Amino acid sequence: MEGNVFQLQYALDTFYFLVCGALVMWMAAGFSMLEAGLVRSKSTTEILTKNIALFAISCTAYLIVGYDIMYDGGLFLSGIANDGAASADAMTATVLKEFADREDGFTGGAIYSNASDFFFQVVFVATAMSIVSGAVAERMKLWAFLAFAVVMTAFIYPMEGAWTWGGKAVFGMYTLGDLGFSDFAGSGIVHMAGAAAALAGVILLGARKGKYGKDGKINPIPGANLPLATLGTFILWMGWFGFNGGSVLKLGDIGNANAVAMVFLNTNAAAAGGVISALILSRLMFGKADLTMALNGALAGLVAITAEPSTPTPAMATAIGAVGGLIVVFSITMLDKMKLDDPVGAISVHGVVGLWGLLAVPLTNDGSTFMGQIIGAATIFIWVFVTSFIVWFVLKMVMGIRISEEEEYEGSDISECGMEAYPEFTTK
Amino acid sequence: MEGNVFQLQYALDTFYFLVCGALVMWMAAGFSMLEAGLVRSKSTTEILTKNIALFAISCTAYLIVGYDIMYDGGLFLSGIANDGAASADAMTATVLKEFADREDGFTGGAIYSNASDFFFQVVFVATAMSIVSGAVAERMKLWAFLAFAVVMTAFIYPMEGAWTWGGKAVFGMYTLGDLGFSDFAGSGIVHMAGAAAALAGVILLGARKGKYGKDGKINPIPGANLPLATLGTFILWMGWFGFNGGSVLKLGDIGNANAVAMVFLNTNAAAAGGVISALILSRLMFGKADLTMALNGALAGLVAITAEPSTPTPAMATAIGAVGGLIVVFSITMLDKMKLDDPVGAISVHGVVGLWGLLAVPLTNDGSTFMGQIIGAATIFIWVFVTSFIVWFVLKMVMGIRISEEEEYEGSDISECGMEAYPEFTTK
Amino acid sequence: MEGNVFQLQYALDTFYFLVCGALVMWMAAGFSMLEAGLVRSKSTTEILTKNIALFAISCTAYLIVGYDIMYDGGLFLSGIANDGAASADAMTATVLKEFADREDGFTGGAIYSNASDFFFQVVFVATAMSIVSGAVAERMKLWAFLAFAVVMTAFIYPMEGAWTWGGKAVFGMYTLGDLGFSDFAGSGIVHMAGAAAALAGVILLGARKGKYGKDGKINPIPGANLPLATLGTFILWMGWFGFNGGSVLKLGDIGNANAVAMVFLNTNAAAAGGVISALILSRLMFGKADLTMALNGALAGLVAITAEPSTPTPAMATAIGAVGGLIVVFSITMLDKMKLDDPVGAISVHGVVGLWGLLAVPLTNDGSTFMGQIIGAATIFIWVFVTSFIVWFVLKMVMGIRISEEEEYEGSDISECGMEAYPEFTTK
Amino acid sequence: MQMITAIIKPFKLDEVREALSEIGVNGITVTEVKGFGRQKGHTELYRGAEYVVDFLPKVKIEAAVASDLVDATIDAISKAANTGKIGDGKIFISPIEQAIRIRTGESGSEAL
Amino acid sequence: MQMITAIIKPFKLDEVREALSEIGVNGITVTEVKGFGRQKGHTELYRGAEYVVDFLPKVKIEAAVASDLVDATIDAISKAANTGKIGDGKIFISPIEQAIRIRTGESGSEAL
Amino acid sequence: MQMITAIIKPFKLDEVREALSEIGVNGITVTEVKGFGRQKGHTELYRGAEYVVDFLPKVKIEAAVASDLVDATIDAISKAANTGKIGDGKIFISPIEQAIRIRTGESGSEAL
Ligand SMILES: Nc1ncnc2c1ncn2[C@@H]1O[C@H](COP(=O)(O)OP(=O)(O)O)[C@@H](O)[C@H]1O
Ligand SMILES: Nc1ncnc2c1ncn2[C@@H]1O[C@H](COP(=O)(O)OP(=O)(O)O)[C@@H](O)[C@H]1O
Ligand SMILES: Nc1ncnc2c1ncn2[C@@H]1O[C@H](COP(=O)(O)OP(=O)(O)O)[C@@H](O)[C@H]1O
Repeated sequence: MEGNVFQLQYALDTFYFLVCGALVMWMAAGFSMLEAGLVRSKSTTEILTKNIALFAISCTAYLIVGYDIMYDGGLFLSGIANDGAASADAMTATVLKEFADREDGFTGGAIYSNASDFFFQVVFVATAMSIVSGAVAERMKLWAFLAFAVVMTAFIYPMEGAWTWGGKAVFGMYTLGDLGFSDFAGSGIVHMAGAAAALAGVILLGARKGKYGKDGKINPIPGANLPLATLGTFILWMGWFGFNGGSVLKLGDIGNANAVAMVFLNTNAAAAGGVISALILSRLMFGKADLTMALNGALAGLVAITAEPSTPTPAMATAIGAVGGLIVVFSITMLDKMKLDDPVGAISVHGVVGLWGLLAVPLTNDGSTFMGQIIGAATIFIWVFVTSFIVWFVLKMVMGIRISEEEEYEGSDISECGMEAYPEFTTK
Repeated sequence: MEGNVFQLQYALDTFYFLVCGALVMWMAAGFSMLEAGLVRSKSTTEILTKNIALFAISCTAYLIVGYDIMYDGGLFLSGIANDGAASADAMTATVLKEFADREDGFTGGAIYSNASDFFFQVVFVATAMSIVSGAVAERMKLWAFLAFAVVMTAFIYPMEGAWTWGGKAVFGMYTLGDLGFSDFAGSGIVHMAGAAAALAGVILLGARKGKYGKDGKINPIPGANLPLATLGTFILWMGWFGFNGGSVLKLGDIGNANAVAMVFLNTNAAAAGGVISALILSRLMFGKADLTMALNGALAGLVAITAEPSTPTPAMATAIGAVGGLIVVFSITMLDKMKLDDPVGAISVHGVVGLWGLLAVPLTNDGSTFMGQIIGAATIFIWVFVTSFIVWFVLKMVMGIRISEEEEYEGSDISECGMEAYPEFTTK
Repeated sequence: MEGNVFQLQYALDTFYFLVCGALVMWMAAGFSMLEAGLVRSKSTTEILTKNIALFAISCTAYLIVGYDIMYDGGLFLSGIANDGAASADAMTATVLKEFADREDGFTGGAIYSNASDFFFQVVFVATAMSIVSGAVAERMKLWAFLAFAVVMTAFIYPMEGAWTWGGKAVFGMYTLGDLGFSDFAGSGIVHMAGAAAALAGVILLGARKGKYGKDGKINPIPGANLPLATLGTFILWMGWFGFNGGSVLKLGDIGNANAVAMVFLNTNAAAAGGVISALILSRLMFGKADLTMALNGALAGLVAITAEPSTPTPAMATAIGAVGGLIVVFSITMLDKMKLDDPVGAISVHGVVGLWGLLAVPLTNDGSTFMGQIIGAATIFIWVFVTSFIVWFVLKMVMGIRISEEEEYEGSDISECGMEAYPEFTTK
Repeated sequence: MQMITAIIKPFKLDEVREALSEIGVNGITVTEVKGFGRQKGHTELYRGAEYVVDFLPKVKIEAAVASDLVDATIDAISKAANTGKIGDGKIFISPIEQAIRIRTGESGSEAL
Repeated sequence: MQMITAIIKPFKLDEVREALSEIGVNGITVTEVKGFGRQKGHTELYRGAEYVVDFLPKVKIEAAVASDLVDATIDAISKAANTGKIGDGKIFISPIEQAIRIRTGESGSEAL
Repeated sequence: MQMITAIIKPFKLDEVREALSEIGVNGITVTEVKGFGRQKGHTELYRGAEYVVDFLPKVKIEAAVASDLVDATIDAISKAANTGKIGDGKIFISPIEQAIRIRTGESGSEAL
């Protein structure tokens, strides 16, 4: 009888992971739509191709080797069936024994299916990689990008993931957790990491032709399809409930269930705060209600709260998100002044605001320290930026990372994919 | 041991609320896409901005004060963490005691996280507000609309919500529940309420320039993007499972689980009925299969069943939805004759059919009375219509609610947001 | 107390079905977007109308009679309320007795709400029917198609469903299950069946005007909106977690929860494999990264794993999906050579790869045999193809199934629905 | 025979077409064009950076008319398209040597 | 040198282009236009209200040709664009005083 | 008065417009057109089948100018639109008999 209660808890916690994982997987569609909406129509097929391909590559590379590097999950997930036991029955017996043997049987850490854990983890990798595609859009070669995706998801991300959520020491030198580093669902580990890789790419790649004129003039390159960009933002907002909500890691007792609920509430509140502040700020700064800033504001709110969505009060969560919304507007205009061309604002949303998210943790979470957060942020940023820079650089030497000027003018759709995204709608 | 069963039930019921809440949140994307698809391209950026902003405002205003008005949830949700207890452990103990003390411990009303309750409730507010944006599209000033959104979600909706789901007496005069008023998931409380606010706005605002010609001629203004409108409808259909399904309020025992399942089944059946009847009727009346009517038919079916999705048989649910589909076609053509310009059909779908939904409750639910439904409907409608009218009127005096004729001709996108939704696709 | 554990299991399993069912319902949106993206703009309104109407028809026809044919569920689902008991309490008592009486009370087959079962099953019917609409797009009459939908979902599909998942003998002759036929979630029963009906329609209908030139020249007819097609693919990918994940049929104990998790993992892995192989193959064969092939590759991977997502290792699942991705590229080019015009590739994705899925089952599942798979595949294909052919043929005689040449040139949107999908974006 | 080409504001198209019908000009060809002239474009905004959209949407109407209809045509367009505001547009008259109706092969003013 | 302007049905474009290539007209400029003439538009429907779309999609072809090619050009277009149904379109011939190839500065029929 | 019609590469539009402004041509009308000439189109691919897109996007500029400005206009366009690569486009000069400003009724070169 008690065993059955454990069985139910295992089942419920597994299901919770799967549902949250499916929501995070859905974020891949969100990034695709956001990016497809914010590029020009002539680069749309290519950005869509990048997005679906990077998701597939992330899933495969992390399955083969990434999960093993990060959590010792076995190459090719060997032994994941039946959580390593010989049969389903044997597994059930083992799991029940584990429950029974430990002191805090029911209220201890979640015991759930390894397969559901992998499923939840793998979609995070894809999220990190999706951040990159937007920033380098409209000018990077498709296959160079995909080659980078292999290295990023098989190696670069799993390494820093191992140091943080994996609990391993950084090159045997120091352990971030011990220093008071805390990143609940990955403002730094996932988002800032993706942005660091993107930044390295953008620096090596240069801006889109015509984006920056003489005398520091910025020529806007409007996105072709704002409804798509808005849809993408809503998809991401929804998926984020899985992203943060699943990161509580257990649902199946009162304390944890309530924690999951608080995370949902705060995640939503922060996104709302980000929209409002970004919209008002853009109205004040530019005189108009800039939709793209409101969308970035929503994402900024979400990134900001991701490092710690469980401890703030709802009002505090709204404020953390709102600050994120302000930062993102300033950051986007600043990067443009620095001629770092990021068509979708990924570096600002995920990188700059990701850092803000990390730094806001100690405000409400006693278990973390400012010093720990700074060292953690620096570790992640330096590792990802430097390794990414090297990989991009090698790719640049070997195969080139940028399409030719003429191809860029014609649009990467024709040169890379041979087909137009909207063949009937543009005279081009 | 028994405590653990209670813990699991609490966790399961909390999770059920969160999943349903996430589905309802997703409806915000549905409204955005539906509305963006049914307006002209030159008003698309602005309607998208309204939609994401109204969602953010709803979440924030309801968090600050609305939830307190409606359910005494505390200003700023104070004390929502740990359901008001000092710590997670204390909360667990309190909750377990509550379960143990009550007679019908396991099968009584759901005991679940307050945070999940707020999360579920807050997305309903946003739904009500989303209804308004579509009806006033293409001609209302952005900031006047957002100002209205604040009042609507902080005050107007929470007041009538308090009288209905909140169980409070209407200005201390009469209590709707006692009169046999029943509105399961909000055909009236949410949908008709939104439509009443929209109607007040539409009356004060007037029709879009050129919609109605001389001699009562109706000039159709086709929506720019029907795939988006269809996507929006599907999103709403999906989200409605959360809307109605979550309104059972408990999942965690056999009786309630089965009730939730019936609600899913009937919700789907009613939507299907609405599509079929609206499509056939539009074929008969107009000679062609009008897609926009089929889409409105689906939503009408959903609105119609929302007042009582648990008691009808599946065949009855299909019929209730099908009648909704018929009503909506007639209502849309009728409103056009009355020169009430509603670009997306929101007043018909949510208002007229919402009333039908309320009136259909006594057909299958003995606990409700026709009189109760009528008084309830009148109370909600009058309250929301009158207060909304006043607010719109004050806004009209203070800042104006309508953009200038020239701005309307150029499109609200340029005047309000400064940017086009599809800059490369229209020669404009 | 033990009863409460059973109650929770019932509730959890019911909820699991509902969540999975909602995800499968969501696939209807996926098919709509995929198809709307891959047809020309002048046929878009019509394909959207077909999609929402076929979903509504499927739900209604299966409710009235289909579920009864397939599972003896009662005409009009009579008696589905309270699982046939007089009241919720009586039902609870009956269910608890059933749990208590059986030997493997807690770990036996799932006991869950009949209503949730119907909800899960009904969305599968719609999936099968959705496959058809894409293949016959741009030239089939709307109302002929809808008439076919009624027969398909009320009769043709339920019959073969009864022989497979329903466990009934094929015309009293042989029982597929006894022959070692196994189709976990419907590579054959749902996907190949839909493709067989589509193939019959395509043969009788002929190709779109201008698709095939003289001397076997193939004139590509590019889809109008590739972001929509990509969105549709992502929606289908997400929905497939419900499709396959729900087909484990039980979640509520350790063994089954782990099985569900493996199914999620493998479903995702196979889709990823399909994308990668289709993209690389199309790059090698055509010289460019064909996005539409990558999208079809994802779906091919999903179809391929659907017949058995629980027994393969993750690496094996990736491989099964990858083979699906290769097959689909060859099949699409082959069908074009045979002048079978399938605008979205439905016959290849669901039919040819569906067969591959069935044949791959014995590789990892000892309970199935190659002979059983072949006999099963033949039974399904012959039944559906022949009956569909007859129905299409009768429709052709009675009302005609193809729009006139002139209507096709003008686009089916105007002739069938009277309205354009994108009135402002095309000069047409 | 002359070709009358008018550049007008888009929202005046229907009025102009009706005015032309009234005087017996039954065929016209319409093109969506972008105009640049005295009338100023508007400013748009995107992610904090402003830019001027110089070109304004205009509609070009071409009507081939027999010589005796030229003055009436100019008159009809001038009246119907006039709003009195800058940017109302222009009318250009140019010669045509020949016109042919493809369907019948008719030529000259028969073909119009 | 003359400018041959033809308004034709859109689906005839490829045939016309090929016919012109055959007689040695190797350069043309094509514009999507909307035509109004004897051929009637169609009715559309939106949410219960009907409206007539008066303008029909047409394609305008412009080819500058040397004087000796004018007749052949007219002939080729007339044949290729003819369906015998109303709305087949028109051909207009108008004078050009000069033509210049931007790349090389060549002028006259050299430039075509 | 003459009508100067130029077919140019789209990305040269801004430069040409500026060049014209400089010499005092303040009004132009621009149309998006598709060109067919010596410059070859490109190949696209869709689901395994290739097809050639023959027509290239071009921009047509029309400027009515007083006779004394004709040469300067041709010159300005020729220079600004030149890339030296095939497909740079053409300039055609044709007569206009009259020009009218709709707003004021002015005619002749006053109207430009
Ligand atoms: N010289 C010209 N050649 C060709 N088109 C012209 C010329 N001048 C003006 N246009 C067209 O006429 C339109 C209106 O001209 P504009 O100078 O803005 O106002 P107005 O017609 O009141 O003088 C312009 O947008 C342009 O399309
Ligand atoms: N007088 C005209 N001036 C300019 N274009 C014309 C004229 N008359 C007809 N057209 C163009 O030719 C097209 C075909 O003309 P229409 O009268 O419909 O048929 P037909 O060519 O058979 O006489 C019209 O749609 C319009 O674009
Ligand atoms: N005879 C012609 N009549 C009208 N337009 C022409 C003619 N020849 C060329 N064009 C236009 O000029 C453009 C450029 O011509 P093309 O022959 O490709 O190169 P180039 O200008 O270098 O000679 C074409 O795309 C077409 O739009």
